[in-house]
Parts: sequence; C-alpha cells; structure tokens
Amino acid sequence: MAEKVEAQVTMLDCGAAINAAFREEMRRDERVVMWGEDVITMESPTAGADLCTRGLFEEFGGDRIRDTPVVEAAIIETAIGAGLAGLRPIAHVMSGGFQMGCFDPIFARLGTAYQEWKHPGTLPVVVMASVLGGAAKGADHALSPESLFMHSPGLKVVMPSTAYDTKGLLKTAIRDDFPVMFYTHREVMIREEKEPIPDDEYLIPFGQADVKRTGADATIVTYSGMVLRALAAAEELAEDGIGAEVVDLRTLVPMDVDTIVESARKTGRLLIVHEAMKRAGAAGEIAMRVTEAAPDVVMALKTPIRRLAAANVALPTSLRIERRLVPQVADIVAATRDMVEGSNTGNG
Amino acid sequence: MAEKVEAQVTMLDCGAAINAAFREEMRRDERVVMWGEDVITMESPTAGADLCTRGLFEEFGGDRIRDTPVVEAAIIETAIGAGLAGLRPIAHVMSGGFQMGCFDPIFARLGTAYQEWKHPGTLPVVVMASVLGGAAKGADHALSPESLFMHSPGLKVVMPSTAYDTKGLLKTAIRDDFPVMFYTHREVMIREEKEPIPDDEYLIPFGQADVKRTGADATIVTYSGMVLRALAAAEELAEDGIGAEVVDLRTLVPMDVDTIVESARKTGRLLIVHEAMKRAGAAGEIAMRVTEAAPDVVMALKTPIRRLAAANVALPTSLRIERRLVPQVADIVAATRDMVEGSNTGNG
Amino acid sequence: MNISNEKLLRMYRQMVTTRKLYDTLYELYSRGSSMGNFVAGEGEEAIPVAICANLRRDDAYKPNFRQTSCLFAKEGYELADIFSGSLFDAERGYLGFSLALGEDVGVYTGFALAAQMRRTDQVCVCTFGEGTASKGSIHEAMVIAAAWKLPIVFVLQNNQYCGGTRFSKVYDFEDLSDRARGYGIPGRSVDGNDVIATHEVVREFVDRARRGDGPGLIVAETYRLSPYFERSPGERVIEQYRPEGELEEARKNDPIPRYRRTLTEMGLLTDEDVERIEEEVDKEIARAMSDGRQRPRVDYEQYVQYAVAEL
Amino acid sequence: MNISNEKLLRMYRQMVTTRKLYDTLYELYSRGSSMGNFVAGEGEEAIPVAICANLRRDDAYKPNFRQTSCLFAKEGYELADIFSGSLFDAERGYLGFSLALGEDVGVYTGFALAAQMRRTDQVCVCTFGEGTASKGSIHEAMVIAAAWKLPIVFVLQNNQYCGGTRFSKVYDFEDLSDRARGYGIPGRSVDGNDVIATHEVVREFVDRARRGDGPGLIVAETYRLSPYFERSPGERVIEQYRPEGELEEARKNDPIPRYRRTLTEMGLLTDEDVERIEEEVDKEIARAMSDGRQRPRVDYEQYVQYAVAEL
Ligand SMILES: Cc1ncc(C[n+]2csc(CCOP(=O)(O)OP(=O)(O)O)c2C)c(N)n1
Ligand SMILES: Cc1ncc(C[n+]2csc(CCOP(=O)(O)OP(=O)(O)O)c2C)c(N)n1
Ligand SMILES: [Mg+2]
Ligand SMILES: [Mg+2]
Repeated sequence: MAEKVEAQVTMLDCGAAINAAFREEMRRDERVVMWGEDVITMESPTAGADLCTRGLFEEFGGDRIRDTPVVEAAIIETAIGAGLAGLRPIAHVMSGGFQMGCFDPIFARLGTAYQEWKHPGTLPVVVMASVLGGAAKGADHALSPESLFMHSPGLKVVMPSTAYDTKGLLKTAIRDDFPVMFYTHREVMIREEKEPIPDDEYLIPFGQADVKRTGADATIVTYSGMVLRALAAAEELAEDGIGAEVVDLRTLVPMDVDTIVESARKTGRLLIVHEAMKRAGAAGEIAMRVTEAAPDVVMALKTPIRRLAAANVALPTSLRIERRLVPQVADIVAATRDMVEGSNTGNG
Repeated sequence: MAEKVEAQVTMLDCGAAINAAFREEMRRDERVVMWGEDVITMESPTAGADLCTRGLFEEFGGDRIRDTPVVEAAIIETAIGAGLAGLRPIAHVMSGGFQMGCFDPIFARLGTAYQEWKHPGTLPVVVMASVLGGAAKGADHALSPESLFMHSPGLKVVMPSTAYDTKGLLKTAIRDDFPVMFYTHREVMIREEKEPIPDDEYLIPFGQADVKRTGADATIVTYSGMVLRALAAAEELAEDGIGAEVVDLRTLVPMDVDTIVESARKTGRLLIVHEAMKRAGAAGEIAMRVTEAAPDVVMALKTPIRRLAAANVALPTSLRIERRLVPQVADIVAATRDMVEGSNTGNG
Repeated sequence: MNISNEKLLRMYRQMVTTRKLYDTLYELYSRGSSMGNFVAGEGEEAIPVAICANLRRDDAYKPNFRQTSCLFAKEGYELADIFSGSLFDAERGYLGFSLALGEDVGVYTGFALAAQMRRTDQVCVCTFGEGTASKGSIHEAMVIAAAWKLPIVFVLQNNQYCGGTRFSKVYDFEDLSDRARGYGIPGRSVDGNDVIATHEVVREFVDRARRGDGPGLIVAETYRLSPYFERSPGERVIEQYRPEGELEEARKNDPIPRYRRTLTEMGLLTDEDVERIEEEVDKEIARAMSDGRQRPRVDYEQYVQYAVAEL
Repeated sequence: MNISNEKLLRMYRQMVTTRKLYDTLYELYSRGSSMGNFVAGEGEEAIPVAICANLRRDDAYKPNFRQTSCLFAKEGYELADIFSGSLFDAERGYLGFSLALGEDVGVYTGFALAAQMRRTDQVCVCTFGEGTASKGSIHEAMVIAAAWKLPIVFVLQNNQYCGGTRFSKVYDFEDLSDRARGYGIPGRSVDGNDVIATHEVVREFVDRARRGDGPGLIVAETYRLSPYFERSPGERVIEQYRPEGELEEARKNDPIPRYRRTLTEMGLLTDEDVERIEEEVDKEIARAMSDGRQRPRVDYEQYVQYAVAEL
C-alpha cells in the first residue's frame, strides 16, 4: 500500500510543481505560450522563479517562450492581443508590486475592455506574479495587490498556499478561456519540505475553498502565504485547547462563500486575515459576501466579524518594522484567543 | 436679514466654486501651481472643467499653470518631484478612469514611496480628476476608482457632492501638506441649480461626514454623485412615511466613522451605496470600520448591513444597459424599503 | 506608382464615404445615440483609406479613434457593420480600441506577435495621434516590436492638434519620424493628405513587415478639420484655440477635393462621375444604416453574461 | 580638457572609495542587513563620480540604483551618510529612487520643473539603465522635459545587461543616443569607463541645462562586472548567461585600473600614492561606518507616524 502511494506521487516543492504544470500544459496545447523578463535566463528575483521555467526553453523553443525587455505594460498588452488572436499566453510580471506599473493593461484592458467591446470570443490570458512579503523587500516588491484586481470586472484572482494547490489551480488557470491573475507567495515558494504531488494529472476547480484544518471554536479565513501563519497559529491555539478552523480560500474571484458560511455557522466566530494593507483590503469584501449570503449566521455570531491585516502604512525595508506592521503568528493567536475568551470588542 | 444673507453669499455652480477655490489659494500662496491636459485651452472633456480653470492662466501666467501633452504618468511624477522641491502642485488627470494609466505614480510613488523613503518633509500634492458616471461613457471615462486609492497607504480621498462642500474641501486639500486625491462628479458638475457660496473664506476639515438629510428609519451612507440619488430616494421614501437619513461621507480617507455609527445606532439600519463596482468596492471597508468601531451597534442592527453598488461587470457605452448596472434612485428606494419593511434577507 | 485605375477610383469613393459617414453618425448621435462623446476626423480620410487598400482580410488594423468608421474600407467589413454596434472581430483583424489613449497599441502589437509565433504572414497596422504618441505604453510597444522584429507598422497620424494644444507649440522637431531611430527601426514621413503618396509608403512598409523584416514607423502629416469632440448633441465646442484663419487655410488642403483634382487631371474622373458618386454613396449609406441597425444588438441579459463571477 | 589635478585625483579616490564601499555594504548585508536584495555596480564607478564632480549642493542627482552609495561624492553628502539609513534630502538634491524601475525619472523631472518655475539655476541629472530605458514612464518624462525645455540631463547607463539579458541580443542599434532625436533634444554617447571623457560630456550638458537651453541625453557605455543581484547573503547568483570569457575581457577595461594608468602616465600618481590612498580610504570607510551607524534610525513609532489616517 505504502509502495502503491509512493508509485503515484513525487515529492516536489512549489517551484517544481509549477514547472510541471507549465510543461504538461505546453505539451498538451501548443497554443500555450509565455513571456516575461528573464523567464529563460532565470535571473528573476521572484523567489524560486528559476525553478518555475527551468528547461521549458530547451523543450519548447524561442517561439513559445521568450525573454522580454523591462516593459511590463507591453508584456500584458501583447498577451491580450495574442490571446485575442487565438494563442493562450502566460504573461509573467515579476512581482505583485510591479503590476502597479502596468495597471491599466491589467485592470482596464485585460479585465474590462473586452467586456466593454462585447468581444464575442475568448481571452485566455494568465498573468503570473509572486508576492514577495516577509523579507522587508519594500512595497514595490512585497505588495500583495489582490484587492485592487478583485475590483476589476473581468479578472479571476488565484492565490494558493501549497505546492499541491498551486499545480492544480495553475493548470485550471491555463485552460480557462478568460483572464486569470495567478499569485505565488515567496514564503510558499521557499518552503523546505516538499509535498507529495500525484504523478497523474489533476485539476482543482476555481471557487472551492479548502479547509486546511478543522476546529470548533473559531474560523480563520485567509489565503496565500498567510495560510502558513494561520496554521502555525492554530497549532499554538490547540495547545490551549482552542480549536481554530483554517479556511484557505485559494481563489478570491470566484469566492467560495458557502464554505466560509458553513464554518462560521459551526464556530460562531469569524476572523479574516490577510497580508495586504487593511484599508480597502479583501477582508471587507469577504465580510460583506458572508453577510449577504447568510445574514442569519452573521447576526448569530458570538462576536462580530473581525479582520487582521497589515497596518495602513507603506511596507518598509526594515524587517524589524515590517514584523510589527504585518500580521505574525502571534498576532493571529492573540486575535483568535481574544475572540474566543476575550473582551469581544471586535477591534481587530 | 435676507439682504444681509444676500450680501454674504454668491450663487455659484460647482465649476465656478472650484474656480474660486483655485484663485483664492493661488493668490494666497505662490507655491501653488497646476498642470494637466488642456487646463489652459479648456478643451478637456471633463464635465464643467472649462469653468474650473477659466481665467487662471491670464491671472497667474505660464509659470504657474501649464498645459501638458498626453502624459498622465509624467503629470503625477513631476508633481511629486516639484512637491518635494517645495512647490504645492495640483495635478489634473481628466478622469478617474485615466488614472489607471498612471497608477504606479499615484498609488506607489505618491501614496507609498515617500513613506518608505522615510521622507522627513512634506509632499503637498493634490491630484484632481472627474468621475464621469451616468452618461454611458464607458469604463475608461466613467470609472469611480476610490477603493483602489483608499488601499494606498499615503493617500487621502475626497469626493464631495455639492458646490459648497467642494470649495471648502478643495481649499483644505490645497493646504494639506500630504497627498490628496480629489474627485469631482459629472452629475454634481452639471447641476442646473446654483448654490449659495459664502463670499468670506471657509474651509471644511477632512474626516467630517455631513448628514444631508435626517431620518429615523434607515441610514444611507454614500458620497459623491450618489448623494444626489440618495436624497431623491429619501424624498420618495418620505412620501411613504419612511424616514431615510442620508450621510454624505465627503472624505473616504480619513473616514468619519462616528457619524455613521451614531446614525446607525439611531435608525438600526445601515445601507451603503456607491457608484463603483461592488466587488472590493469601498462599501466593504465602510462596513468593517463601523463593525470595528461599534460592534455593539452592529450586533444590535434590526437588519444586517447592506450595500448597493454597480454590478460586477464592465461599464458599458449603452445608457440603457448602464442604468440597469449602476444604482438608480428606484434601486435605493427599493433596497431601503426592503430593509425597513421587507424580508430582511440582507441580499443587497 | 502602380495602382490600378479601379483601385484609385475605389479609394476616392471610400474617402467620400468616410466623410459622409461622419455626418450620418453625428445625426444619429444628436438623436440620442449612447456613444459618450462624438468625435469626427474630417480632413484625415486619406490615411485610413490608403492603409485599408494595402491590407488583407486577415491582417489587423487599428484606425485612429476618429477613423473607426473607416473600417468599412477594410477587406471583410462592409458599410452596414459600421451601424451594427460591435465591429470587434479578431478574424477580420479589428481588436477594438482603447478610450484611454495609447493602451491599445500594445494589444495590436500582440496580434503581430501571434502572427510571428504562428509563422503566418499576417501584418498589423496600428495608428495613433501625435498627442497619444507621448504615452508611455506606446514606447514599450515599439521597444518590444523592434526587439522581436514583429510584423507591425506604426502609423503616427499628426493632425497638428491634441485637444486644444497645437503640436508645434509643444515640440520642436525637424522630422518626427526620427523617433523611429530611437528603436532602430525605419521611419518615414509622408503627406497624409496625399492618398497616393500615403498608399505607396504604407505599401512599402507593409511589404517589408510581411517579408519578416520587422516593424516601421510612418508619420502621416495631416490636419484636424473637425473639433476636438462634440460636447453634447447640437452644442458644438467653441474652438478659440485655433489661430485666426488657420482653419480656412487648412480647408484648401482638404484631401478629398485635392484627390478629386488629381483624378480629374489624370482623366479618370469627370464632373458627372463626381455627382454620380455622391448620389450613390448617399444611397449606400442610407441602405447600410437600415441594414446595420436591424441587426440584433447586445442586450442586458447578454451583456451581464460577461461577468466572471457573481454579479 | 581643463580639470585641475586636484579634481582629477579626487575623482580617482572617489572611484576607489565607491568600489570598496560595495564590499563593505555587502559585508553588512551578509550579516543580516535588512535591505531586500543587495546590488553592486562594480565596473561602473566612473559615471557617478564624473557626474557628481559637475554638480552643486543644490542640484539634484539620481544615480542608477547600483550607484546610490556613490552619493557621498556629491557636494553636501559625506561617507557617513551612506551608513545612516536614509539619504533622502531635497535640499541636497536626492529624492530617493524607485525600486519599481523607471518610475523615479518623472519625479526628478519634476525637480527640474520646480527649478524652472522658480527661476533658480539648479540642474538635475537623472541616471537609469539601458534596460530601464524601455519603461514607458521614462518616455513620458523625456517628452515633457523636451516640451518644456527643463534643466535636466538624462544619463542612460548602458552596462550591456538587463538582468540576464544582453543588450545586443535584444536591440540592434548604431547609436543608442539617437533616441534623443525622437524628442528633439541633443544626445551623445561616451565611453563610460573613461572618467575624464565622461566628465567632459556631463559638464557640457549640465552647463547647457543651467543656461536654460534645455535637456539632453547622454548614453554612457560601460559593463556590469557585478552580478544582477545577490540572491541572499553568501549565496552568489550563478551567472550562466555570460558568454565564455566575456567577464575576463571586460575586467581588462575596468575603469579604476584604467584611470590609475592614465594618472600615472600623467605623472600625477605614484605606486606609493596608490597604496596610501587604498589605506586611507579603508580607514575613512571604517570611520564613516561607525559614525553613520551611530546616528539615530527611524524606529517603529516614528515610522507609523507617516500613516495618513487610522493605522
Ligand atoms: C489616456 C488618455 N488621456 C487623455 C484622454 C483625453 N483625450 C481624448 S482625445 C485627446 C486628444 C488626443 O490627441 P491625438 O492623439 O493627437 O489624437 P487626435 O485627437 O488629434 O485625433 C485626449 C487628450 C484620453 N482619451 N485618454
Ligand atoms: C518595473 C520593474 N521591473 C522589473 C524589475 C526587476 N529588475 C531589477 S534590476 C533589473 C535590471 C535592470 O536593468 P538595467 O536598467 O539595465 O539596470 P542594471 O541592472 O543594468 O544596472 C530588473 C529587470 C524592477 N525592479 N522594476
Ligand atoms: Mg492629433
Ligand atoms: Mg543594464
């Protein structure tokens, strides 16, 4: 039996899982192409990015994978044009922060214009970038921009937290006929322990959250790198007999509200955690979606919905200061404990 | 008495009020300068924009007011540099939608970098644009981008709904030592009826909401052009004996949460309305701020917080379709009535 | 020059049609069409017509936003399409345009990239105004087109005005096409009010691109006779920014009468032909309008189907 | 050339100091400094030194991001500042830089605009790499600088590499400074590893800007001896992208030994001087480091004061 399992999975880290997803999809469909800065020469500062694209140029050649100059706007816009012309481009922008420099192409062209044009066909474009939080790289590198792109009408937003989810969701993204924003996270990319990845093909549909840990006392909803911290927090809380259920949204658009509602109904407490800045961050949207979907559940909560997110100030280049601005494991533990035992003032 | 009042006020429309604010501040402080596309030639498509800058070039000359080429990124970035060098620039970008094309300069340079640089001094820059909703001009012209810029750590966001508020807030913005995003709204700019504007100077501080109409049964929180529709809705509701209180936030950053809380405590119902797309729009942030500030009030609401905003799809160039996507007076009436009388499912 | 008489005459008819279309579309707009601001491009008709004459059905073409209605002249499109709501069709090489100026140039560059990756011999021609040419995204598009030798021809349409700002007041240039050198690609300026000269330059650059020899930049000099935009139906914009008499001078160089004289001198056109064409075109437009407007339009239900998740 | 011997020797010392600073800063970084990725610019020291030698205290200067530590050579700054955390000071003409490449060029252009509006005779020099030169925002900054004849000198520092991508593999140019013609401003290429030649060109362009004759573009050709960046302390990046032997060839053109030979030939420098300078610079850096690091740093409480509203 153990043998059988061994035969079916390979231990991979996230970079290798992404590499496998690219390879499988590029073999499966020759319309899948990709370009970005240094995706071939693999000098990108994106954590682990070198693993992601290693060997693809050798296998698929310069027509299907290309290095670009530093032209983020053109990287996205050419992907749109090529996508409308029938290819299925994967456009690499090194970091979420650099997407500010090609915001109109992503938000207004890729995410809006084709709807406005009443474009009858498809627009199969995947935009990939890494969120580089946790290393005091400063806002330009470390920004987690999901809430900005959630506000664009035509963009799906995917932010996995494990190598397994990343591979399954990336393959789904590449096969999606409409635009997908796909974010890896530095802390997921650099994890030491590898994960068992099935050798057989698997896809993970969008809009399905994953309960990464069950618990009876409080629901922690989060995604991307923060899932790792939430799980560590849940571990600590368990020692004090507090059961924290960790819901990994995996995709923010579409959002699996039902899973959050079910968990909140069970635990009676809902804490939303993200790495991005709190003001106008994704937490507000998540809270409203839950309220709209299940007002009864929200009215019945033991304590009001609470959110934990980065302070409303620029990400610094000092690790010392960053640690106090962005939610750490201890902060998640404290907030959860406070909701379960504490004053319940609800001030997150 | 009437005479006395007459002597103290002049009837102005919003464009003229803005023009007066510019003139007063440019006379008061020679460091106040401005540039943008066609701010002198006044051919800008921004509704009423020609009134805003009329006569300034003649009075203050080409060193202090300039027409630029179509270079939105440079318009913002030069304002930052000039602001750091000691001037107090007002940077004009024609519409909120065109700010997507200079997003990094606004969000990441103006709103983030100077904090990251630990810049010891001031950065007195006002970015002005018009939200051109309500005329099927399409997303590029009509986008209401406030939630995007609320997510930038260093930006204040001002969105007035009357000529009076616009003048008082604009003067405050120009005297602010740090970046301010200032949005006029097409429907406010093109209003027929003029407002009495005091001849004596007045400033309106940021972070003070204004209760534009009082009512006992429901609180409608909104801002910018939607205030006009909310007031029209309240009018209709009054005929059915439903008292809607209309809270005009006026500034989104900083946000006057106390006034919302007090109103919600009184009415027991809170409806948040905005023109921008619902997903990841400002409503979620407003709801969370209220929840964090007064969990008791939120837990005691007669019906859960509800939001009314544009559907999650691109703004069309068809008026017929736009009217069904963006909240109209009838929608606000229906939502409020539903909260007061109705099923209270809370599905906004 | 070797252009068949038939083609020469067809271009004339297309220029006349384009000019008349502006009036028809403005009519519709005034009667409450829902198309934001109305823009016309009178005096610039020679450029889009000369471009369309060099393109295949499967080539891509982005006219400047004032010339969108000229797409009828591109193989695969017909007059009725102009009135039918959406012209968007990748098969026929029209990928829409961006109301936020400049952001579409990279999109059309992507079409050229796809053609190169697929090893088809399709070509893309992308037009933009001299004002829009200042936008950063166009710089990036030209950088990547040059770096990858993509089959695209950039046409910078210099009609002297960006809104109310005259080009010569802002820039001092010997030759704007020098900008091409900054990308290491060929550049050429041409009298954009001379349809034959423009046709020849476009042919040369399109042929080069089709051969796989990479992109180029054509600067077509012309003059915007139309106002910046019609503020709202009926109410024309006051154009106090044009120097006394400039408009009148410019009208003397109107490409349509000018081309008419050329064709008359060439003996290809008589006064009778001219009148006949005017009448025929009026009829064609009338017919196209009723045909086009009968076609089904996207309604609310269809439109909201574009939503990627819950509405 | 008319540069005083004193200045010639000062520039040599500054180049040596800049080179040594890279090692010192890398040391600190390896011991867990908190500065994201560490970048060095070995082989490019001549350019920032030549620029600083032409600037006043109140002029603005943005070095390329690899040369920020060279600010000590600008009047008003001292070595200790480099170790003190924040160099930002509008008074001394440093407005920070953008880790998102290119977005700072428009900011420095704004400094030049302020100088023009205020009618001071301040000048701004803004440097960026040949890779960054492709970014759209730089195009817009150059358009507006040219349109308004602003007192700014753009220095495009071509060190042949953008990340792992060699310039010549992507672009084929006769002369990159041709790009200046696209903006109607003067352009010039110079050997950026020749500090004297670079100094002369910078002087000419800075003087022109100060006279009010507008902006210019200098292309300084050099070579990046340093890796793209140090991925993490200790672990150097594998640089499989450089052709066999290219690095070794380039080292022969290292601007520091090269300048040392020039000065020796000019009889301004002896082997003893060289040794003495090395020792003195080591001491200066050591002292500057302890001074600079003793200065108070922004702590959490101060930092969060930047928040514009509730935290
Ligand atoms: C990004 C952006 N900025 C500004 C505008 C407003 N605008 C509409 S047309 C126009 C003039 C463009 O001039 P040009 O490119 O020369 O084209 P022309 O009007 O001469 O055809 C401007 C500035 C816009 N539509 N998009
Ligand atoms: C907008 C943006 N895109 C990409 C990067 C990642 N990046 C960091 S350095 C670099 C290379 C820049 O090359 P060049 O401008 O020639 O400067 P050099 O490294 O040669 O000094 C890149 C692409 C970035 N920092 N910002
Ligand atoms: Mg023009
Ligand atoms: Mg370089």
